[in-house]
Amino acid sequence: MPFVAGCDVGSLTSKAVIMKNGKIVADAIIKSRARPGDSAEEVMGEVLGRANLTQKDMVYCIGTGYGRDKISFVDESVSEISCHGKGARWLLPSVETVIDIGGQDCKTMKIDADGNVGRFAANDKCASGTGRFLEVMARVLHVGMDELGKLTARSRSPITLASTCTVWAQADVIKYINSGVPIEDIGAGINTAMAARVAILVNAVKPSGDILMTGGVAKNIGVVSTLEKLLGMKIKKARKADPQMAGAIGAALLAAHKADTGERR
Amino acid sequence: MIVAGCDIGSLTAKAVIMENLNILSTAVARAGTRPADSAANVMEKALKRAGLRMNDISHIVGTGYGREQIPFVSSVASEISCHAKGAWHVMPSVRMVIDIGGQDAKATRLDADGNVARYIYNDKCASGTGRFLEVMAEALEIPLEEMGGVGARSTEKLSISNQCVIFAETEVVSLVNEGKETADIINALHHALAKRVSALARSIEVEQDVVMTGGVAKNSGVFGALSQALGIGMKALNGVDPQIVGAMGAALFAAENAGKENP
Amino acid sequence: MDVFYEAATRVDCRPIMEWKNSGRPVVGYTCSYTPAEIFYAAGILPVRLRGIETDGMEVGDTYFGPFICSFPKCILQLAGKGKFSFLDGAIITPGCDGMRRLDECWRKAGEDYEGIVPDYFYYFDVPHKSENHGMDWYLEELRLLVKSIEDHFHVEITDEKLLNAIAVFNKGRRLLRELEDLRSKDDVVVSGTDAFAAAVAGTVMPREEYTRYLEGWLSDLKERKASFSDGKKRIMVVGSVSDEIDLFELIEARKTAVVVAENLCFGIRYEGNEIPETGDPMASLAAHYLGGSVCPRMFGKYKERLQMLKERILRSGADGLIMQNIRFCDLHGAENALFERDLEALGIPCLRVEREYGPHIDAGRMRLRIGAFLERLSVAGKPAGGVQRRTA
Amino acid sequence: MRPEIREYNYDWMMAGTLNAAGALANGTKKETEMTWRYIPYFSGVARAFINAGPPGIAFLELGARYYQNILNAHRDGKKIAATTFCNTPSILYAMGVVPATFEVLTAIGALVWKRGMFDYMDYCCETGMPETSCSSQRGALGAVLAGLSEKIDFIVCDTPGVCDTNANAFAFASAYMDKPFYQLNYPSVLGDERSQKYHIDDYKEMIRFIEEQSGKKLDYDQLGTVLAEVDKQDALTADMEDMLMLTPTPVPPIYTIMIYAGRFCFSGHPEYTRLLEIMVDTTRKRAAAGVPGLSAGEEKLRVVMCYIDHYTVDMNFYHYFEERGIAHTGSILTRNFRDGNKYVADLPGTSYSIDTSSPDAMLDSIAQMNARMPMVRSIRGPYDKQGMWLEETLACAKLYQADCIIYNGTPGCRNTWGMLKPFARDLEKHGYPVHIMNDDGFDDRVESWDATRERLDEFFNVRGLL
Ligand SMILES: Nc1ncnc2c1ncn2[C@@H]1O[C@H](COP(=O)(O)OP(=O)(O)O)[C@@H](O)[C@H]1O
Ligand SMILES: Nc1ncnc2c1ncn2[C@@H]1O[C@H](COP(=O)(O)OP(=O)(O)O)[C@@H](O)[C@H]1O
Ligand code: SF4
Ligand code: SF4
Ligand code: SF4
Repeated sequence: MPFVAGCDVGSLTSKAVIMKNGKIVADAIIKSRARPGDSAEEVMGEVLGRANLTQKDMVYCIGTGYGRDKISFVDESVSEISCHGKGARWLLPSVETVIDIGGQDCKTMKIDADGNVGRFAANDKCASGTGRFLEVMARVLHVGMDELGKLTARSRSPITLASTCTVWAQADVIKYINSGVPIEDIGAGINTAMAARVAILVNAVKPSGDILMTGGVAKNIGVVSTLEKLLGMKIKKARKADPQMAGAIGAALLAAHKADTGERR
Repeated sequence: MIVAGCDIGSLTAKAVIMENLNILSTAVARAGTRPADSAANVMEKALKRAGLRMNDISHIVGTGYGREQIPFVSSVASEISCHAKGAWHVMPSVRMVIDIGGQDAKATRLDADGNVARYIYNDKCASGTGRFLEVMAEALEIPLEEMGGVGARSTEKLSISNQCVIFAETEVVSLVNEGKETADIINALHHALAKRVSALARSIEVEQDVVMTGGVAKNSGVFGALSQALGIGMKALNGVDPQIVGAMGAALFAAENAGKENP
Repeated sequence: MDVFYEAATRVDCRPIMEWKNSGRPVVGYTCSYTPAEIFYAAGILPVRLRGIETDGMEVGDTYFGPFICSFPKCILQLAGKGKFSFLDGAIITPGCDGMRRLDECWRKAGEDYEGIVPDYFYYFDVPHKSENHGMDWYLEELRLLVKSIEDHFHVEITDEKLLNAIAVFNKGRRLLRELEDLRSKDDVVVSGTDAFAAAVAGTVMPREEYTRYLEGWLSDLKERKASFSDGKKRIMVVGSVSDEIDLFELIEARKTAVVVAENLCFGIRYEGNEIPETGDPMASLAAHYLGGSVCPRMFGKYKERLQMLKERILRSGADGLIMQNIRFCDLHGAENALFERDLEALGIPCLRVEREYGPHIDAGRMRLRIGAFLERLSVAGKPAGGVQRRTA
Repeated sequence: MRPEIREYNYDWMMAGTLNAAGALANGTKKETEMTWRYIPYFSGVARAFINAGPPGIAFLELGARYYQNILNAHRDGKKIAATTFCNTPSILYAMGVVPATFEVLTAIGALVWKRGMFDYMDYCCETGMPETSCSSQRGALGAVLAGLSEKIDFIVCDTPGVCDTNANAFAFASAYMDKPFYQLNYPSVLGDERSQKYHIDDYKEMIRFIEEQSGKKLDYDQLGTVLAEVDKQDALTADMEDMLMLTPTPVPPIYTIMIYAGRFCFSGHPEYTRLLEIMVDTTRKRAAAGVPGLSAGEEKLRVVMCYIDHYTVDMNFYHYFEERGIAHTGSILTRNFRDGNKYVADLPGTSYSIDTSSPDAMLDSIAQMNARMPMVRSIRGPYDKQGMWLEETLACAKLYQADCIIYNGTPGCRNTWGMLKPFARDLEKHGYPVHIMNDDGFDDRVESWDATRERLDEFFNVRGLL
């Protein structure tokens, strides 16, 4: 049976997945390098190593993510919106609405029973609806990404933050730190600002059915729980794999489809 | 009489100790999360260099972002006033001070007596600030101090148009992808920043002489690009580190205040 | 085609400079509510002002505030950089708030940059309604405009000259209409990028020269066999003011889409509505330019515009709509949202994006959104229950 | 939008809160304690008004009545018209229609709620209104679009030609909810014969529209009564203005908002006349007794707001002025541009007068008055043209002896931000220090009050004003 691969080169992290018969054989995630070509080589090398395979064993390989056009070894590249749709469906077959927040973009989409994307909306406004916003803020607060998410649960009165600008919000954050506001209240305020921005986008596509979050920010429990409050809906947990891998998984699934329909190289 | 100025910025903390309008010592240190600690730290450094103790200082004025949190100051003054004061002290012919720090950029016009006539901050975006360069330096994996030098080696003209720091970062990444030279990208960044700041300065009308203060003034690439964008050769503040001008202005205010208190 | 591309992508393109160098005046205008015929009748070349070829915003940002759309800012930028030095006049229209503040900003910039404000600088006050007194007001504005052109440029604008100008412009309208028809066929013989370049060129080139080229090009096109539409998705572009050829290139770059129509004020939007070549020319111009009401600055006419859009979708056989608005353009931003709501309900896929203008556009982000939209269209196939195309 | 917010009718919530606050002044101590608990977020604001004495209490009652009218409209067989603050509600009162003015509703919401109008503002964006649009409409509009307010019946808007983002909000509402829409539209000039005629033609058509929508003919007797009331109100406002001119002024900063909020809600309505009477009376007494307008006691500085005020939680902006000894001599919203008012002397042709001698005269009067409501009067044309923003601001700054001029607005205001930099530059050339506030008057997420305050402090210090 053929092996297929998906490689998702994001702005912050690069992910690769090898699949066979709809199951993950191996996956890998690395921090993205300055050049996407390098990131792709590295993460693919890593995942091939783990699976003990070579590039030649891949019948079909699809690239996605921000750097998808710079990957030399793929057969095709597909937008991450489509890949996340497919990947989300695989992670949770009942899903109808997908929220994908990566490093520099936030998208929400409706998908059909095959994981094909229907209506979608993406954040065009400000960097504050992106994972990068959280990273910058976490650094100002001197906490890790994991920990930032946990602050929401500990906070009693979150600060309100200008959700319109990362850098200016940073100025406000520094002000709050200086005036001795508890770190959990600041962190919660940051997560809330992010969630508020995402909620607007989610509602723009009229969410229905089961909702799943993919992309790295899905791991921020503060953003997720606040978003649930704002939407008044539950966000499902993906158990089959790390939600950050959804794009790469979707790419691999699309690759499998191509392989099945005989479009092998 | 010995006085001091202490400028706690978003990125760095600065201290200047002066006696009879002469600088005894200066210090610059990276600012931590707590302004009080940063202030104590940088002040200690400056005192040590001057061979003095806190008790020797008769008056200290604080300025900068964290000015309200410095425990040992006698009074505080805004950065606008301090940068103007410092620059005017060094060069009385100055009519405009452009201060680019980590968090904001400001243009200030002075009258012939060194009083602030008008000033303006960067618009709601951070793309005209030092943070812009910091983020880019990080993305390009190159030390901040080297940006000016590297940018000078540019041969190809590129342009970076995104006004947002975060989005501009992705623009930079895509230039890297396209195989563009780091020197050219950095040069483009300097010009992008200079154009934004020049719009700021021009909207309150530029008048000669113009000097640049704040940490970014140390970046020769930005200095050159800004001169070009303003269409006016900016003057260098001879022999004074532009980054400490704010702290120096604060020290000068301290001298004035101390003078008033014990004539 | 080269002529069109040159005219569409260069501020000081050859046709303008040739006109200028022959000693005839050139006047710029900012918005499609200005009747170009009046200038033509006065022997003046009307040139629609644009913001292409800017590589910074330092002049624009000096006078405009931070929350203003980048289109007028780019125009000011070019003005400040002396790129409009060929203008003998400029007409400022309150198309939208950003645009009308170009009046103050340009004049004030003129205090700092010498010689950037044309001698003839005119504020043309277009009302926001086309009924009764609105129309009267506009008509009177037209008369005042004519009078002031006559006074300033020492010319006489007679009804005869106006009717002649209308006839000349109508010819162009007919040709553009033909181009539209070609693009509506099942086999599209022209790329959207080419067609748009041709439309944009029409807003800056001397009209007779333009129609000549257009006529020649159209007859070539009619001979063409090659199809641009094979297996591609048919796209219509709507929204904020756009004269950006690159945007169309971006859409067509992946060779999975062809732009078959647009509803943009630089594009082919007034086609069809020819202006009567007899009768009172001023009244006809007013009825056409103000009564046309195709842009959201005419508040309260959403239903009419939706209807018009539906007809255009039907005619062009568009599979999907790309709705863009320049950041801070509330008018198109809000209307795009309404269009999206109402068209998606009919099964017509829509992509709504916010962006910067032209040279400041973020190509990477646009590419992702457009790419994903085209992928969506390719799985979706023909919209189920959507508008069935009227066969040409 | 948070699900819990969807559970409350917005108008009812506001009416309840304002009612409770208004009743506080007369309650027993125990009742008062109860009420404070009932309206915790509003307590800062409510205290501010209650401390302002009888006018403040009258104002709270008026606010409550405003919401109550909206709530009762349909029960009472009246139609509700959504409209803008610069469209005088007096005509609606004359025609038996209940106004719902978006900007006023947003401002009150921003003052009353702890979370401001954030949820409603954001909801508005979810429906597709651009986030970059003016927050002053977006708040109330969000509640309306979410179906949380009393249903509106039709829309009359008068900002086309003056403010796109405002006009656009109403056009959007009309298209989104499929409600009848009429726009009054203003040319870019003011004071010449042509534009005067345009105002009247346009206004007459608006009246026809309202007649059609409400099913009631305009009753000229009723209009006469309303205009007579407006006449009184104008005279009272002029008295307030005169007292604002005194140095030190006996008028507390918070009174300025009451002057215009009252006008935007109840122009031509006797309730507003009563409020003004109480205000004039109280202020006169203060003046006579030598009680300064500022709680700081000393008046150190006089400010003209060349645009709007800052309305977020707890009246921070007004307290700030009080505490620092800064006299607030009114904003662009405070003045009515009635003939004979002192500040219009320098602005020929840009004022109106009221004539109730005949139906036509009445129509002309109200049309011309409407065309001179705040903003539609002074920011319709290029700012440096006759009678427009620059001349008006300078005239006021001179007359009110301002030491400096402050701009505050919203990032959504394309119209003023489009010309603000050159405008400020020109004002500076006339010798006035100008401060541009970078916040959003209705949404303090854009800039926290702390940051706004710091910038204000800095301005006053650096420019040597305080
Ligand atoms: N363990 C974690 N906990 C919380 N958030 C995380 C974690 N790991 C990553 N993130 C968030 O995910 C973002 C990166 O998401 P990712 O999908 O990898 O982006 P991209 O695909 O653009 O590279 C980071 O900016 C960060 O905000
Ligand atoms: N040696 C250097 N060379 C070039 N740029 C520098 C150097 N040191 C600091 N900078 C720039 O100066 C900025 C900090 O300026 P500074 O005036 O210290 O800011 P703040 O007062 O806000 O802390 C940094 O963001 C960086 O861009
Ligand atoms: S406001 Fe901030 S986050 Fe937004 S575009 Fe500007 S720098 Fe970027
Ligand atoms: S979109 Fe409308 S208002 Fe804007 S420039 Fe075009 S025609 Fe004018
Ligand atoms: S001018 Fe500005 S603040 Fe006033 S109504 Fe318009 S958008 Fe709102």
